[in-house]
Amino acid sequence: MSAEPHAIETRGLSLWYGSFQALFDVSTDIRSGIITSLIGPSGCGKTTLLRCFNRVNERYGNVRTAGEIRILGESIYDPDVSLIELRKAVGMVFQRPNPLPISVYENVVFGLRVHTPRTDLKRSVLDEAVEKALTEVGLWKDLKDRLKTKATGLLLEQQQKLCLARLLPLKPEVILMDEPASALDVGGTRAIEELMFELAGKYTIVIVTHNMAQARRASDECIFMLMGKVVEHARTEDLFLNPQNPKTAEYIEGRYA
Amino acid sequence: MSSVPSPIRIARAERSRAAVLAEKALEALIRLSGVSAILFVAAIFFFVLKEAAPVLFSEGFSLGQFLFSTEWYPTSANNVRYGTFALTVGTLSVTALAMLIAVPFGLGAAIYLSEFCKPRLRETLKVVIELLSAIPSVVWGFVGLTVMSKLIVNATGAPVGVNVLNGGIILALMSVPVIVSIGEDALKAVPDSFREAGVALGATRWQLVYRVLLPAARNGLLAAVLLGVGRAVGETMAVLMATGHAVHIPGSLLDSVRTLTANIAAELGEAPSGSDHYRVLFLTGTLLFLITLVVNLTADFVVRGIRRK
Amino acid sequence: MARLRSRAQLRMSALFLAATLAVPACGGGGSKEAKDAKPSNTVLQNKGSDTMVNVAQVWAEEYRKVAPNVEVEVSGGGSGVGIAALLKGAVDLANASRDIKPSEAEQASKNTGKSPVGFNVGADALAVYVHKDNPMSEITLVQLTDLYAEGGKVTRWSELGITIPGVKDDTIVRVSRQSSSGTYEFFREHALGNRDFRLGSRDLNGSKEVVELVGTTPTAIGYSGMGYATADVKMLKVAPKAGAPAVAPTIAAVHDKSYPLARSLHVYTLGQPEGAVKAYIDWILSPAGQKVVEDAGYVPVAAAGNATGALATEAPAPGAPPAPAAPQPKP
Amino acid sequence: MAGRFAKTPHIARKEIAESVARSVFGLMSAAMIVPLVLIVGYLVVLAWPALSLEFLLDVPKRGMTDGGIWPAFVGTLYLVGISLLVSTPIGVLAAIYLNEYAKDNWFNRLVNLAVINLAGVPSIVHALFGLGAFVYAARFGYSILSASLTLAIMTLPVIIASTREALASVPMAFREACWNVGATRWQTVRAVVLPNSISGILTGVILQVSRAAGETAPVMFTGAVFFKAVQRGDLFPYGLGDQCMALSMHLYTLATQVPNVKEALPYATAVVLLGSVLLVNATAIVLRIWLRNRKKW
Amino acid sequence: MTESATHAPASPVKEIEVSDLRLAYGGKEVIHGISFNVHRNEILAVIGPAQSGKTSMLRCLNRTIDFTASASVSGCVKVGGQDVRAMKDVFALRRRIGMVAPLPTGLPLSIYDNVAFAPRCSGVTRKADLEPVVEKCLRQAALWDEVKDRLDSLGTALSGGQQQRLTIARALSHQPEILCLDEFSIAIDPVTTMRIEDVLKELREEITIILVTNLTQQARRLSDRTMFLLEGDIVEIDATDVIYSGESKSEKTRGYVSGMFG
Repeated sequence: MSAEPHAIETRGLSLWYGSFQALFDVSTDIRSGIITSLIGPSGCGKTTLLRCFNRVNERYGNVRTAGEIRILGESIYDPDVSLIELRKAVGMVFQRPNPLPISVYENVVFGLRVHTPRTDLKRSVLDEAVEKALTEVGLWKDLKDRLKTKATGLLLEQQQKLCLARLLPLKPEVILMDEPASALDVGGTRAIEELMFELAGKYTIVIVTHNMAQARRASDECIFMLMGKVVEHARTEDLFLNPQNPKTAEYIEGRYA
Repeated sequence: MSSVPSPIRIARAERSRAAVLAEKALEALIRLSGVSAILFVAAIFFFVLKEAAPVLFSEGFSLGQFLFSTEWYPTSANNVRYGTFALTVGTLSVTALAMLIAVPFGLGAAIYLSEFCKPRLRETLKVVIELLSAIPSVVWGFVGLTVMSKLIVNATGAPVGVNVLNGGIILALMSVPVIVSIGEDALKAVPDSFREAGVALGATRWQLVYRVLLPAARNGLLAAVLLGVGRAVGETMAVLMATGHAVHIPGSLLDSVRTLTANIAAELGEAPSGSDHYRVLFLTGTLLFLITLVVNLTADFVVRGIRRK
Repeated sequence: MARLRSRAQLRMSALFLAATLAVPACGGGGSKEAKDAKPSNTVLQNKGSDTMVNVAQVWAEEYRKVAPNVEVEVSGGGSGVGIAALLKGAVDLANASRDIKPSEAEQASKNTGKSPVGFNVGADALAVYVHKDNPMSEITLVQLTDLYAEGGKVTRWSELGITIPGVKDDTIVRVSRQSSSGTYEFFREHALGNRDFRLGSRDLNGSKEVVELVGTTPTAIGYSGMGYATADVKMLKVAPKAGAPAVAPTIAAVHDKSYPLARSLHVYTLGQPEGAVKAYIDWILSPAGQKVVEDAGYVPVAAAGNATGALATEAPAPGAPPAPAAPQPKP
Repeated sequence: MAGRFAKTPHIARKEIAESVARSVFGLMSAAMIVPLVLIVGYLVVLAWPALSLEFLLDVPKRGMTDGGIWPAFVGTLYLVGISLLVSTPIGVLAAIYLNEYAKDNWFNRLVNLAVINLAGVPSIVHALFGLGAFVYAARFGYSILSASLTLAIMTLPVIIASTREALASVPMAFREACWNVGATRWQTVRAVVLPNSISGILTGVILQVSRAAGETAPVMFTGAVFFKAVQRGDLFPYGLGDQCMALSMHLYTLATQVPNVKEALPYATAVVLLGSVLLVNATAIVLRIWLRNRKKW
Repeated sequence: MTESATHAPASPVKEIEVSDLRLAYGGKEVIHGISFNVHRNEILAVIGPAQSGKTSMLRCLNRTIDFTASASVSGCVKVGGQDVRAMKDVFALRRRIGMVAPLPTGLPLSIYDNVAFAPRCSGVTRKADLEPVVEKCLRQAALWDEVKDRLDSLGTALSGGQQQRLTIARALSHQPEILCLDEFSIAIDPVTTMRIEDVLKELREEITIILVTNLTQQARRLSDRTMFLLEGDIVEIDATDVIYSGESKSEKTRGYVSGMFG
């Protein structure tokens, strides 16, 4: 765990897709070691903001940003930042479970293979990493005999857990989750939420959700966004019970989705 | 039905009988056109086989000789022999060489287009590939006959520039666009979520390609290669003009060969209809039809393999 | 307000489709009208020998100037194909660089009740070509057989005592024609004594291709009509057998039949020609038509006939007047 | 100072591997531009002395050793036009069937396979088919009609494929919206699907033109002739039952049969053929881009 | 539906009767035999977390489920007393049920044509007949004032909120007896949502409305009765007041409504 009080800090962050501005002057601090949820109606920029933290949104050509993001005290837009190293430290779980079309085992060690020279990858190291990661997400018991099966054939819930498990061998500081439960049923949602509780403390977790109930249940702090701006950032209880901004109040009353 | 009086309700009109009937007729026409492809394929097979069939039962013709003899003397004055083995080998050698060149280039270009290239450049390259695939085969043949054969003679010192090498290069150029465009489709069909997952784990593009995309798109890429083979096997005018047209099992790349397709094209015009020679050419056509049928079915099967997953 | 976007769109697309479709449709329809406008247009179908196709083409081209309302469609394919098409009544005139076979004539009368009638329209010498740098100047039919025929043993120029300057590998590149052309059959019959060709020769599709390949390949040998000669090749003198004098393929040598690979060129019709067909043949046999033959590098029948009279009798043409006296065609 | 996210030597090596891969694949792609440019350039340079409007409009002269290509050019127009007339309606309707009507069952999978196979049948087999079916069995003889029909069947898959692609690009939501208000399949197709895929259909038609114009083998044995005497610039020299000259076959003829032809003539013929085909293709590409940019959703 | 079926407050007219409806996609059952009725002129809200089968259920009502090849349906759905699966003219059925999808879908036609599309499909072609319908429907959907001067412009060019109202106008254009809205507010702004909610309140006077929503508060604001659907089963169906009173029968319902899961 890092010593910094804030795992992520943004200062005056604006972002454009082509000529469309998706984020307006976002300045916010996300505390280390807790779960922070980003909520807001669709199109409010919460996913965009999340994708800035590991710069994965730059895959789409026409993205332009201004302002600053510091993760663990380092500005991630510095020219000497290697995206590969950044993404090693900032892992991401996506809306739809996206295990790679290779075996369960290879999925878990994919990150290791990518980040470590081949000579350092002894079989025993890999085996150990797989067991540790799968145990941590509670899949080891179910999957230890099926490590060679293709990961895309698992149940959705298992797939999503696997997507989380494959981040762990890289020892990330921050885990970003983009509506991780939206493709799952009620049971799967609950399982993922429980997993988040267990991982919180070891990792800084930022989760995007459109499900207010989930935000309320599963996060320590909430950031409410609207039209690309941060409207309110507060402890979850405070935000839901005592919203400072009338727009927040309207939203949590369910006036709009 | 409209028992509840309502302010917005107006009388419901019925569509006129004529309109309904016209629609029915049109739909029948659509269905007919839809199945026409089956009819055409069946008709092609039927007519080609129909012209070929009598020779199968004629005296002095043996299927074994047809398939496995290298002696092609369709008009001999005293001993007519119809052996297409050398022609088959000719087709295979030219196709194999073409694939040897076209597959790495085609797949490499497909990977570049789908994974490495900026959208603008991709559009441009796709236009180039489309134009390349639009060049008529007779123009390719002409290029083989004039340009390529001179180049080959100058470069290798071979006595004759129209040979396996020439045909192979021309065919490679002709089948590369097929391989690129279908290969690119196959790579594009790999869900973006896989790429996203890889990128988010810090993989470089190249790692992404060989660790994730190639395994995931394996079947589609195989289909691309197969369709490239189909194109090469079936090509006629280009090989007719570029391979030198010798009934001969090639010993080197610089030997001239004759392919099944070129043989038909060269001799069909001069084989009086109804003669055995004419029918044997149709039989060769049937053989070609079956070969490409198998190649295409395999390609389709391979592609559908991935879709099912 | 009720301007209907969907309708407008459909209409636009329909218009475009109609336009695309209408162009060729007009073409098809228009051609009929155009035909109607010049009602006397006659189409003659002429098919056959590849050797003669170029001559036949110039005939068609020139005859158009004489008789603008006669269109001649010329296609090649080979003597056999031309005759086969004639026997089915599919063409009006068949060109052949060989005589019609008795079996073919029989089939014609069986099919149509008419027997084919042949006209001798010229003569050709089948020349043996080598590269211009090849020191060889004459060849015997025996050597040709050793070279070309099945079982023949000669594969290198050195075996014939020839050294080609600047060539390391003197393997002979045999150039031939595809197996159903009249030229191929004539060569087989007259040069190889009806033995089959040895496989592995480059069997090219056109007489010109043969000469061009020989012209670019120092070690090549090939055969083709004498009309196809270019500056890059030379024609060998041919001796009927070893020791006999070799004769060059010249007009005179064709006339006196001293060149062993001379052949006459025929046009066949089904039954005695009438009307436009007759006029066309008359014109072919006239000096204007025969000049075409001469310009194409072949031997005109008039000269041949004058010289010996032999070639003209080869295919008796009852309806055809002797060439010099041919009546002028009526335009 | 090296930041927390600075490159490690391992990453640096990976990045080198990546740029090597990028360059190799890039070169492979570039390798495709080279032959296109070289071939077109080479042909144009050699053809240059003969290229003129007169070359296009004039008839072949002096045993085809001189003059122009008009009868062949106009013959190709005939063949392409008539084949288009046949294959467009069938192809478009077939695509509508496959994309809008066909349920996913064994029969329609068979239809799909048939389309794929039709596209894969070698052109020489199409030629055999045309000869057996149209010339002999249907008794159309060697004629423009036989050749065009052969071309039509041969190019049918081109139209079907691109029309299908165009139809499939119309979002499903539009169809569902129509079905939800009780429109029949055809009403849906007519009102929403067809108008919005017309660009793709046109592209397919244009591609069919270019494919048909370049084909040689199928017309060589069904309706194209070595030579036919035609007036210079005559737009309607042929009837349906006549044979005609075709540009592709004319090129083949000039390259292999005609002696002592002016050097530039076959090259110029190749350039006209290639030029028309590429021009038609380029039109399709431009049209596609233009229409895509003004798409309405 | 018979002429005698008049409004009887005591026993509401059953506009839709669903009994033992099962639906499977390629062998995987997603709706496990549900039965419920929809009363005439009520707003029935259907709530439940994602993947509960809400949308699939709607598609069974107007048989657009037929377009999904892998779907197999059993059980009985009656609309106006008629079994929908026995109906020959499925198009007429769809004209009786207006359907509004989650994402606004203006057809790529003019605004006018969007609304006139359905009447035209059923054979109304005269301008004099169409124009009043178009105007009426656009007014009902609270869109008329915004677009009356540009009926020629493209429906797809409108903003998301306007397109959603256009979709509602289109759904009303064939004078349906039933209107189904499937998470209509998912992609539109709060102001439009409120306007559409007002529209629905007015429409309730004339037609029956089924409102599928994942916003429990929206269901509470609008509906007469609420049905809670969870993983293909009906947990509870009751008057909205009861469901939200915190005294509903099922613990699951209470949990869901108060945001404990889903």
